[in-house]
Amino acid sequence: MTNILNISPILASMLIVLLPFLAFVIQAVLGRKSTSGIFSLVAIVMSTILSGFFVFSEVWNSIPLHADYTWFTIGEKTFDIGILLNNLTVLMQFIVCIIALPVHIYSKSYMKGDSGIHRYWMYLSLFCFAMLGLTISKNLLMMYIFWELVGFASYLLIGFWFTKDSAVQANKKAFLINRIGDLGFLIGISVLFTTFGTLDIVDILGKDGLFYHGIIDRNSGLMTAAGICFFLGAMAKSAQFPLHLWLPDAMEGPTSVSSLIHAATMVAAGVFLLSSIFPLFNETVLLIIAIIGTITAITSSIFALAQYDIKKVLAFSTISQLGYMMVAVGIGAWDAGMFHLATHAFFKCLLFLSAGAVIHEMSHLKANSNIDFDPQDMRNMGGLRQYMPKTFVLMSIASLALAGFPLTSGFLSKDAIVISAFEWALHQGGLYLVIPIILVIVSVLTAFYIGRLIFKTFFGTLRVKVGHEAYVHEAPKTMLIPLAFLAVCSFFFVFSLNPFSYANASIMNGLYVNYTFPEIYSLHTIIPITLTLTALISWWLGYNWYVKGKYPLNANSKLILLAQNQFGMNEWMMKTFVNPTIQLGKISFWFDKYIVDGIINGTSYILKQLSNLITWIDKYIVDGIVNGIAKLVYELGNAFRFVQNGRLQNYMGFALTVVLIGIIYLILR
Amino acid sequence: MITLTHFLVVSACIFCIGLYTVIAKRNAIMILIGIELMINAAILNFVAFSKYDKTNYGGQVFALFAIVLAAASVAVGLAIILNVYRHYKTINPDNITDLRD
Amino acid sequence: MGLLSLLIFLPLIATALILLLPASMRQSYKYISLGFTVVQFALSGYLYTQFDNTVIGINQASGFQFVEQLAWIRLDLGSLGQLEIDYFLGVDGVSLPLLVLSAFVMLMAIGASWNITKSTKGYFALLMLLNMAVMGIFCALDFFLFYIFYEVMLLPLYFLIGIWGGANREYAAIKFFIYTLFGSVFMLLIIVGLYFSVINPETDAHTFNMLHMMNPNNYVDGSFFAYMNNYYEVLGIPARMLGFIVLFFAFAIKVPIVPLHTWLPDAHVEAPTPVSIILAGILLKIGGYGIIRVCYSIFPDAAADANWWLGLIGVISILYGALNALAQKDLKRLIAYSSVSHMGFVLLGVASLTAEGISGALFQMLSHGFLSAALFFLVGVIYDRVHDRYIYNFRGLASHMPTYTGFVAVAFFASLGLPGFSAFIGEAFVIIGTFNAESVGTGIPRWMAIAGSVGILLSAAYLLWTLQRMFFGQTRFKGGEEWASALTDVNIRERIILFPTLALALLLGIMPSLVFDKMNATVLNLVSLVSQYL
Amino acid sequence: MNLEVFLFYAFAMLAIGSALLVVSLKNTARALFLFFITLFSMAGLFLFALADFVAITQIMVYVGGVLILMIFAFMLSNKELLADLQNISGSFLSLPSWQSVLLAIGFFVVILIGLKEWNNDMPEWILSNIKSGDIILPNDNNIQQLGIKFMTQYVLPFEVISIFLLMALIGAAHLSRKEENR
Repeated sequence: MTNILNISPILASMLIVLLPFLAFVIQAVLGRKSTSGIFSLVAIVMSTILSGFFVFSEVWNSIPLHADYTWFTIGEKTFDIGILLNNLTVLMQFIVCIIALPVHIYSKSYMKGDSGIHRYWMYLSLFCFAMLGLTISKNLLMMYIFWELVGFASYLLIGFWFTKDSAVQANKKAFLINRIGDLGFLIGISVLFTTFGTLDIVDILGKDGLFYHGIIDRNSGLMTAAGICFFLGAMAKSAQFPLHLWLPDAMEGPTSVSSLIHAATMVAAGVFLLSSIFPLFNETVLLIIAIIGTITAITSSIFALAQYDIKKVLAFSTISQLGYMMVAVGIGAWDAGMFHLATHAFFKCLLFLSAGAVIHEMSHLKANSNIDFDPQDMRNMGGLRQYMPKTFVLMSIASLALAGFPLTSGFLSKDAIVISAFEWALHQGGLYLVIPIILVIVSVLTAFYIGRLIFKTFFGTLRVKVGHEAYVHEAPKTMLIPLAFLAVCSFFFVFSLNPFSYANASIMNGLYVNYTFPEIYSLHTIIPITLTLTALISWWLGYNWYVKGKYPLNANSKLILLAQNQFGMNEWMMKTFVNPTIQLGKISFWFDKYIVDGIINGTSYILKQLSNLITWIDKYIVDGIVNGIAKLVYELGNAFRFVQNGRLQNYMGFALTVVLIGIIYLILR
Repeated sequence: MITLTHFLVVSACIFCIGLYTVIAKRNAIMILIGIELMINAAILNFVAFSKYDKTNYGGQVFALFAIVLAAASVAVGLAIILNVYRHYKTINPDNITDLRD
Repeated sequence: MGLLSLLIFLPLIATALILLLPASMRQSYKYISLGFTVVQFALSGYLYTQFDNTVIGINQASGFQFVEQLAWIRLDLGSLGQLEIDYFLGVDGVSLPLLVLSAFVMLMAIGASWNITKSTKGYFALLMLLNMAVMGIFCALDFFLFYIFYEVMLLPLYFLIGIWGGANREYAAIKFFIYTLFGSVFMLLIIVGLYFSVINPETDAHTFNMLHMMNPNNYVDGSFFAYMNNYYEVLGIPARMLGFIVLFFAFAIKVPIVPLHTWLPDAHVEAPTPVSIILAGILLKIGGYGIIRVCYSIFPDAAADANWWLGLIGVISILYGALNALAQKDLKRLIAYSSVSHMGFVLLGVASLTAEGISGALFQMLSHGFLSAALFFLVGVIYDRVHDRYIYNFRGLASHMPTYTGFVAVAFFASLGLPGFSAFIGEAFVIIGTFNAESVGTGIPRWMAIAGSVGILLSAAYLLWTLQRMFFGQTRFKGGEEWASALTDVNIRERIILFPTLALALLLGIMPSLVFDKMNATVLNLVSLVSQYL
Repeated sequence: MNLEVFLFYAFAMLAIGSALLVVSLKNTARALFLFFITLFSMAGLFLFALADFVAITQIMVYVGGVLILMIFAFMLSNKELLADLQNISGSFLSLPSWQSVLLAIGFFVVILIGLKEWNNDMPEWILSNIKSGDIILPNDNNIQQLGIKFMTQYVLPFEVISIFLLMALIGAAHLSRKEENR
């Protein structure tokens, strides 16, 4: 096909990025006139086709390609727009396309009838543009630009229903927390720029790059700082503890958006970034990454246990899985991380979309009854299996994949991470073992909470009593087909022909990484079996608790409330960072108004008073002397006025008197 | 022997009386009389000095001139007084104070 | 008559024309102003296309383009020698973009003045006078000429704020005037000092030519500002450092820096919308331009010594301005404080003395010129309609005025540094350049870059918070139905003004080379000029 | 003391005494008649100065012209004048008469002092004329001499004076003319 159309992968990848942008522009220009989303759909379909046939198939497992176009020059440094196509980037791009496509189709019916749908399509295309651009950026500056644009698109989509206060709070929070990460990214870029004088990934990290010439000491403080800064960026975007707070709130956006952006693609960008620049990281940074990843995984799985909102469970689950990926990067097995990213993208997207279908129906139910209830609250659901059997099946497949059940894709990728973690920990020895053990616990918890979700939603009977069960029915075809597609992709055969070993997975081979630790074969059997067994036990427990109603715990116990509340981290965040900042702002304004400006106004007041004083002196003393003399002369003149009385004789008398005096003077002289 | 000094002393007396009249009298005609007195005093001086100037007779000539002028001045002065009287209905110079400030 | 003279004095013709026309033709004033400004903008565009990117500017007469040099004042001062003042104009990579920016912002300001009804004759005449002065400042290469334009600029602004301003306008106008005059009066002293220190090598006469002032060889040995044998001190500060500090403060008041910024919020809040646009779009740039053209070029040795402090002031301005903006409840005041914050980046970038930092700073000036002008215009839109701009009096404007909200959102995101818009390029390269400074050894530590980047975060915080408070949520106005009917969406005229502005911000964000290509050679020359003293 | 000296003193006393009476009388009519006496005695004094023609002219012009004129004027200003003359009262702002007296006496003293000084230092021409005997003697024909002088040496002043006199008379007539349009 390439020969027929003669499109080079570089050009194709550019088209892939630009098509959604074009759709965005057209949609933005048309505005409300176009609500069908046809431009976005066409764009993403074409992008997917291009990505599959002209880029992925061309570049995967063959020579990496890259191209540079001069962008601008500052001083003597030239910045390029570069496209880098290697296994990692084309894989990522393909994943984004292949996830975005079903989400688009799904949205078509899911968002039907929304008054702002034209905006929805616009934002969605913008997001696709940014995300696809991010994947193939060769230049870190360019990557940063797309990185922020992704955040911006996410901001727009979270706040899509902008009349809802919680939504606009959430999108502000998301953007600001992401901004913290962005600053890390920017500082990281600055470090690299000051060290290498360029931001080109190939020039820095490529086979002939500066990095391998050994000029730069990877363990230097500056490089550690750079690593931590980049990781900070990734932390924010990939919702790592403690910057994960925005993600649960981001569920305020439409569910289709959550599935695409906040489950499959954007949040994975952090992992992708770390994988792209992996050689930069030294031992210290990697250890930090691993530790943060572990903490994230365990805390958010605990939080997930106690959530009632169906989307929040999935959100915490996403965070927890992202923690897994981070651990994979941290232990040096970033190929496993990327593998998990790929598999996770599919089944998590599927989970969200299914949940979306459920919420969709519950909202219908709410709209058709007069009872006010939260359509996302699992406490109102139950027994939906009867009404939505297909959805139930599809969601179950996704849940199994999430829990890492054999034959699913999740089994392969999760095992890859856990096993590698054990191998790494055993190689390092000592306390490092805590990390893989925690990962196992997380795995069990994962199985439990996803089981809880399924049991609470689909088993039993509908808890909200409306008497209009008839309104709950299967999702429409346009929603089910994408779901089905994603469900197929959640099985092992998409990634590896061997259902029990990740070693043969094409992604793992494609992204081949030299591990720093030896392989331990026994683990490859022990771990999967352990994980599967524990998952089964947890499901049995969950079934007993939630379906059979033998719930042994107090739902209002402090611990559960605390977990539901994320250990009060949001409040703590508000108390420690947000409020003090606002307070600081107020204080500084007070300072500005009363001290800085006060000094100015005070000075002017003093000057005014001084000038008043001088005016007084001028008026009453300086001018007073002048006026006094004038007054004296006046009074004197007034006193002599009687001389001028018009009487001739008087004049004459005076004249003669003066003459007489004069003569006397002359005589006496 | 009547010396020049005698004449001069008499003339001084007449002059001072005229001066007093001019200043002190509240009647325009009396003022005119005062002026005449002073002129007469002057004429007396002219005449007295004339005695010592036989060649020119300057003193007597000018005495004559002065008499004539005095007559003219009286004529004009009286005309003025009459006019003033017509205008102000008084010839008391105290009441004619248009030059006052 | 050269192109630059034409550019400068075109508005003066407009002023004369407006003043000559009888009041019965008052409708024509705005069209006259608009026409002349359009011609001016076209002319500046022509200059832009004719500009040769390779010439290096700054301290060499041959590095300037469109040069016009005429002997202006020649006066024999006896024992003091010959007084030599030239009419000397020219542009280089620093001034050219600012020239284009000024013409553009003027165009915007005239567009924003369309509905002015209060004594239009004086208004447009003053506006055109201001236009002339601003153009002159960016072109003048003779210090005396520069100073004249600098002072001429104050007068129309004083009246524009003082007559056409808001409730507290006299206070603001006087505050603005005194502040600026305070700076420039001391500047005059330094100008005179420089005059007596510098001689024109060709004629051996003292000169006001700035380019001669930039050459150390032209200084008389032992004179007040001499490089060699200079033992002058004032209060223990060496004379050259003193000159630098005084000039710096003169321009820094304009920038403005903390703590000399308090005229800015008052002036902005009280000024009518077009004047706010000019203030933010052009006036603040004159400060930055002056620091580069005058402080750094004439006193490079002092600049090299003082740049740590400048960087510090820049960082303080960034953070302080941002924190203040966070506490504002008046939308216009918020934007005024955000200007303080954004202009802090300019100072930081210039202080970094790296090519990236200075280019970033210049770019930030341009970008802030467009964006703050657009922001003030946007504030003007709602103020025109309901005469209120208190943030908490509005809520949910997005549903009520969707297009307006769209413009506001774009302008907000552009000015908080969203990639793709010009502000991002400016801020990012200031941060990168500042970070790089320690490696180059210009004496700016890295923590300043990091502290500066916190300003980017804060700017996102206050702008997004405002967006949330004013535009999102359920629609609710303080003025109720009356406001709801008054608050119509942006009209055609406003769109015509806003769209090109934001499009330009976008264009520059995507193709920064449009500007960087013009200024690269100049910036490199500036860096080499200063860095030899490091 | 011979008769000449006695007569001189008598005429001097008469002139001074009558003049004093003129100024001290409140009745203007009486004063005017007393003024006759003064003028006569002045004419007598002129005789002692060997100016007989001047004395005659004095009597003719003054007594025959001026005084008659004054009496006419006095009578023309109507009789209210007489009442007006009665209430002579030194008003506050006017110069009280004692001041005038003081002034007059002051002048008199000054003149006397001047005379005394002058006596010690007579002008040169008087002394030389006395020495050369070029002085008028009682037996000289003064009138003839004056006539010759007027027509020769003093002809110009004489003519000027006549014209002046004419002007003064015309002026006086014009001034005292009754104006109808007032």
